Amino acid sequence: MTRPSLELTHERPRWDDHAVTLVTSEPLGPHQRLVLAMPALEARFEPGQFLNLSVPGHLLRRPLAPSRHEGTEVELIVTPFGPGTRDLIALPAGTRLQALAPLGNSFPMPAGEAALVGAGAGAAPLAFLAERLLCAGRTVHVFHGAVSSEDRPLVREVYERLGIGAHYFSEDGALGRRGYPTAGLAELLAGGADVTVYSVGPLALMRAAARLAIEHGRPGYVSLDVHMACGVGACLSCAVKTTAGQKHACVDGPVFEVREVVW
Amino acid sequence: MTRPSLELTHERPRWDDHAVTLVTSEPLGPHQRLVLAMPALEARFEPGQFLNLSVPGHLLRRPLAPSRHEGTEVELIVTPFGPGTRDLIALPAGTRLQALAPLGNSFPMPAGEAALVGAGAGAAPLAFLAERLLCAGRTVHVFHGAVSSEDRPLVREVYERLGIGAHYFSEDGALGRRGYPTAGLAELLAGGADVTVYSVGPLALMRAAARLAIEHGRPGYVSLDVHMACGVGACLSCAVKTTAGQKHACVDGPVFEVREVVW
Amino acid sequence: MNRLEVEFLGVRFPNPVVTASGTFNFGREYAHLYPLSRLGAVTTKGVSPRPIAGTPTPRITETPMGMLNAIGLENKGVDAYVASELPWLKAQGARVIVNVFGDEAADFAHVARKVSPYADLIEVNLSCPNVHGGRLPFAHDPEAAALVVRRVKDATDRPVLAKLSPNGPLLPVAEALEAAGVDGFSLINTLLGMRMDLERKRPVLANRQGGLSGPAIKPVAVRQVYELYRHSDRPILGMGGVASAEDALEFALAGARLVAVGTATFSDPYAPLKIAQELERELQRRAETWSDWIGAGHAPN
Amino acid sequence: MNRLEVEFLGVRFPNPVVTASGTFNFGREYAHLYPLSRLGAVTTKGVSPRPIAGTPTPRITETPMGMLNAIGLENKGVDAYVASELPWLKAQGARVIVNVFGDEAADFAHVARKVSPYADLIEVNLSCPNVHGGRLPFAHDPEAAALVVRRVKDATDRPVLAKLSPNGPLLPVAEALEAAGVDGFSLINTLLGMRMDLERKRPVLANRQGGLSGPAIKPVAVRQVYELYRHSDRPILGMGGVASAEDALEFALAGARLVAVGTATFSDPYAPLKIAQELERELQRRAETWSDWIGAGHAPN
Ligand SMILES: Cc1cc2nc3c(=O)[nH]c(=O)nc-3n(C[C@H](O)[C@H](O)[C@H](O)COP(=O)(O)OP(=O)(O)OC[C@H]3O[C@@H](n4cnc5c(N)ncnc54)[C@H](O)[C@@H]3O)c2cc1C
Ligand SMILES: Cc1cc2nc3c(=O)[nH]c(=O)nc-3n(C[C@H](O)[C@H](O)[C@H](O)COP(=O)(O)OP(=O)(O)OC[C@H]3O[C@@H](n4cnc5c(N)ncnc54)[C@H](O)[C@@H]3O)c2cc1C
Ligand SMILES: Cc1cc2nc3c(=O)[nH]c(=O)nc-3n(C[C@H](O)[C@H](O)[C@H](O)COP(=O)(O)O)c2cc1C
Ligand SMILES: Cc1cc2nc3c(=O)[nH]c(=O)nc-3n(C[C@H](O)[C@H](O)[C@H](O)COP(=O)(O)O)c2cc1C
Ligand code: FES
Ligand code: FES
Repeated sequence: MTRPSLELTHERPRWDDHAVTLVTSEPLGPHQRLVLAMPALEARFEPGQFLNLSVPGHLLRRPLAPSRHEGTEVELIVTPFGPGTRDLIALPAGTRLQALAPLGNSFPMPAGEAALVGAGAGAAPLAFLAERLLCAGRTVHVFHGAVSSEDRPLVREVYERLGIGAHYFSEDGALGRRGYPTAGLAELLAGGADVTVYSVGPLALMRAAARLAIEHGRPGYVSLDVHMACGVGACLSCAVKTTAGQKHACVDGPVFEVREVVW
Repeated sequence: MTRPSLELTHERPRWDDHAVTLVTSEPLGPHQRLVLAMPALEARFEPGQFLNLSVPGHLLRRPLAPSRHEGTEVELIVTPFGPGTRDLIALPAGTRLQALAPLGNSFPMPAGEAALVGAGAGAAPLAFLAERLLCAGRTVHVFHGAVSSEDRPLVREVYERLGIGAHYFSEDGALGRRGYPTAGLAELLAGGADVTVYSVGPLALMRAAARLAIEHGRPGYVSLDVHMACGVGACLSCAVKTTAGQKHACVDGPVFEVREVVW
Repeated sequence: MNRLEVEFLGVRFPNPVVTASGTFNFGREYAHLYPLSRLGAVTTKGVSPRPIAGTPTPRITETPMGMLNAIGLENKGVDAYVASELPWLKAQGARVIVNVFGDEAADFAHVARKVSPYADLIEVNLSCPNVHGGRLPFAHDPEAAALVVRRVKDATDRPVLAKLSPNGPLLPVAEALEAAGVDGFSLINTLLGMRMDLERKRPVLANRQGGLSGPAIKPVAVRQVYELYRHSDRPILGMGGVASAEDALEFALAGARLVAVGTATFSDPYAPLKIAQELERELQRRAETWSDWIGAGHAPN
Repeated sequence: MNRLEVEFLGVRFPNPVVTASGTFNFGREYAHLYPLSRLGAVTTKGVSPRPIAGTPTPRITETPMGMLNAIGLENKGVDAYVASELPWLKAQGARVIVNVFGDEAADFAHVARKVSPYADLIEVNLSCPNVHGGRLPFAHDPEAAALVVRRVKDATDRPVLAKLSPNGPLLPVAEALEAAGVDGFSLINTLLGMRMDLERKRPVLANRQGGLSGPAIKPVAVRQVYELYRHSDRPILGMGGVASAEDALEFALAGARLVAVGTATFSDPYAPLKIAQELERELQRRAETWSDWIGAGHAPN
């Protein structure tokens, strides 16, 4: 029933270091939408996979999960957090960067419907998954949470372009309903639907979504956000305690089944 | 007779940190010609003075002596040497930088004629001086040295645009006469002309030019190339042993009378 | 409400950002850019009993996000500074931390006594070699360092900071200095380092090795401040790579009550002032004060 | 003519550029990019007698031109590596340096004995804490470090390198290890450092402090290699911030016979190979060989 994420490891195309060009960089409220041209990347990103992107002036690359892969263009949604992401979103279009890609495993397809629970830039891999699911004719429920109305440009860009009627939640009620997106998930699960839960966002959100999936006996997947250096399994930075022993988010994840994670 | 460089200290306008824009960057053989727009700089550079220029990604600024100051534009000739100058000459036009300016003292005017003895980017402040001297109606003799023909684009740009018939010397005879530019200086001085000697280039060249000036009882000035951090007298990096005690090249120099330097 | 005001060993500082010794001379070079009284304080270049010419050039070179210096403690000697620079600096309304050193304990005391009328605090540079202790730096020898501090304490009524070296043992020296009556600590001084010149095939610096400073050493500095704060209740002046208000806050969390800006002043002569201004804005945004941050990174959560 | 070939303790290396322990695992992750046999050697992740889970996350964070890590020596234990990774790595045609460690001297010897069939050199990581010596790192205690080396020498016929720590005394430890029969040295390991998280108001790393590596520490590393070369005739594997052929040549001038590339591999997985290729071009241009450079920065000119 619950597909261990490790299985996916063996089907993946091998990563390489790709020269990429930043072709678009535009604000989406507090986030930034970046488009990278990756003409040399033969493989296709799967939703949940990530790349490890160089940032000029920084020693380490930054792991980022695409929100779309169309032709040779890969779209990213970046939330400025520390010095690296701040510098990244300030780069002018035309900048040449390097990206290790494609990295990590991806979200497995659901047996039935899908419930996507996200917040902030967690919407990026979820929107990519939603697009894939819609193409496959699946029913997709989206629950997105924010503090206030700051994510309006983000959700418009990533969800509304897909024609998904997403459900919005915010702490102060300025975007959608007041409250957390897990409230929407709880209602859906209470209805007894055959859904697989997917959650990407702050740890507290993913933990709450995982708890609901487990309570209702539904499969669930989260993408764990662990500090990474190499991104490819060599440095052991990204340890994750799982019920099957210690794993590493960059190669065994970032996607884990919610029952596998030692929360 | 020999004017101690220190005297100049008190006439100088105070330096500040100026926002500058790199408006042109073009190769001149192994060197690079940079033009900076410095609209906020009220003071005029004097020949021999320098600025301390930021280079993105580098902690310390780099001292550079302009070859020209026309309107709001300041011209530099930069020879790539280490990581900082290599990165500097690779910057695209349009880059915004910061420059401490104007810094240091300048070449005093000669009583009679002037003999300029240079090599490499040492031609920059010398050409600036030559321009000033020509305007003042003085006679200027230029002796420029190179290894081979690599400085042809440089001398064309800095000296020939002034209409100066410079004398070129190269170690292999590919540019001008075979030999060192001090050979030309020696001949001029042997003729007994009332010249002041100015030399900027490698230490060995400046020392040889200084020795000739002293031998012939002529005034002489060199611009000493000392590793600098602050550029303004605060860090004491740029110590110079002089007959008048220890001085600091960034504030007491970079121009020193040849008799003042403990060679 | 002044969010930046901080008291340090009985002295009130309008803000916690001071200049680092040796990177600001006696302030005269920068005084036309901004009033020196707007800085937390000016720490002077190191002052010794007699003039010192320093090492041959090159004395500095750049490294990745750092620089090496081997100035060799060049200074004009205490009498010259007492005659002109220190009275001038005090007259600017600046708080003044005078950095003192010598070849032996009596030298430190001699300088401290002479500069006291102009000093709000005395900073004792223990990283210089102990000439009578086999040229080991004082800071690497707890007993020699303690003797220096005792002599200086006897010679001045000003609070005395011991400036520690990151190249030797930290806690044993700090402990010995506490026993000797030191009032506070200042750290870190530079890390020993070297850069090679590939063309001349020898070290770039004439002195071969030099002291590494700048952002490169910040993690080492933050850790040493954190470590010292855990073991000592004396106030700390932290430094090493501070180049922004965020850096200053890192040092505060680790336990620094004041922070010094050194190498960053070479990148931007306005740096000490800008960092204080940025700090003000940042603390305003967070509705907090500088004092709230001092040592707050040690909470057990 | 192979300008890069170098002999080190009886082993021939096609080029002097090896990977640094803990930054390349056992090579499998990078083997599809280039044949591992084209590197000077692969140094493995540290191997201990039993599996170690390591520290909680976050385990790494970036600093100015450096990074901090606190992996906590996670590894699967010697038996797992002898069963699969080491035979695989040897089968790639790579030269192999196995990094070993433990809680006490007998542990080091146990691991060294088991990995010897696959090791061209054994690198003894003395920066880990000596559990029976009060958790002080072995490298800070000359006697404890010497005991480790003696036991390892007895357990293996492979040449033994001692990996030194930059956080404790250098020369006293090196001297004790020479007396214990060490064949060569490898240095530097990481510098202790810390970064603060301004939002959570605590250290970024779960372990609070970590080890600083990358270009930021290069000047410290070059100096330590230079210092050790002056005092020891054993060959040196130098490391700390190597990210280019120029960096490698700096280490050679200081006295390194081999150089390791660590953190730079995270910036660019091709870095160890590219640095070897750049070195070849650079030495060609200068009509020199790598061996000409080893220790050449010590000439008295
Ligand atoms: C698989 C994966 C996918 C991600 N996708 C996205 C995305 O699509 N959009 C987005 O905005 N963010 C994403 N993140 C988070 C993003 O990588 C971090 O915000 C970013 O690395 C922080 O770097 P910084 O320089 O701003 O912060 P700093 O704290 O200065 O970073 C310092 C170091 O810590 C690491 N680090 C710090 N925070 C994180 C973090 N939260 N996760 C991983 N490493 C961290 C950095 O990689 C860097 O090496 C993803 C993380 C992972 C693991
Ligand atoms: C007053 C003055 C005027 C100058 N004018 C020019 C000019 O017009 N054109 C030109 O090409 N060069 C000029 N130079 C030399 C130029 O500053 C150096 O070549 C440059 O600083 C080297 O930096 P780098 O990063 O390439 O080398 P690196 O060795 O990496 O520099 C590292 C550090 O050492 C300092 N440094 C290294 N070499 C020198 C040097 N020769 N002089 C001063 N500091 C040095 C740098 O400033 C930097 O702080 C001048 C130097 C001085 C002192
Ligand atoms: C050029 C230079 C000169 C210095 N001179 C002294 C000095 O005279 N006395 C002293 O105690 N520290 C001296 N230092 C050390 C600094 O005060 C400071 O401890 C160190 O540079 C770390 O701070 P930073 O990284 O902000 O520069 C000097 C540092 C530099 C860069
Ligand atoms: C993530 C990481 C893990 C490391 N693990 C080990 C280890 O297991 N054993 C060891 O001796 N050194 C270890 N080191 C230290 C490196 O081998 C090397 O000594 C140090 O990083 C300096 O080199 P660099 O600046 O090129 O990275 C590790 C370094 C890093 C960055
Ligand atoms: S990031 Fe290096 S092992 Fe996962
Ligand atoms: S460069 Fe700082 S004093 Fe001259």
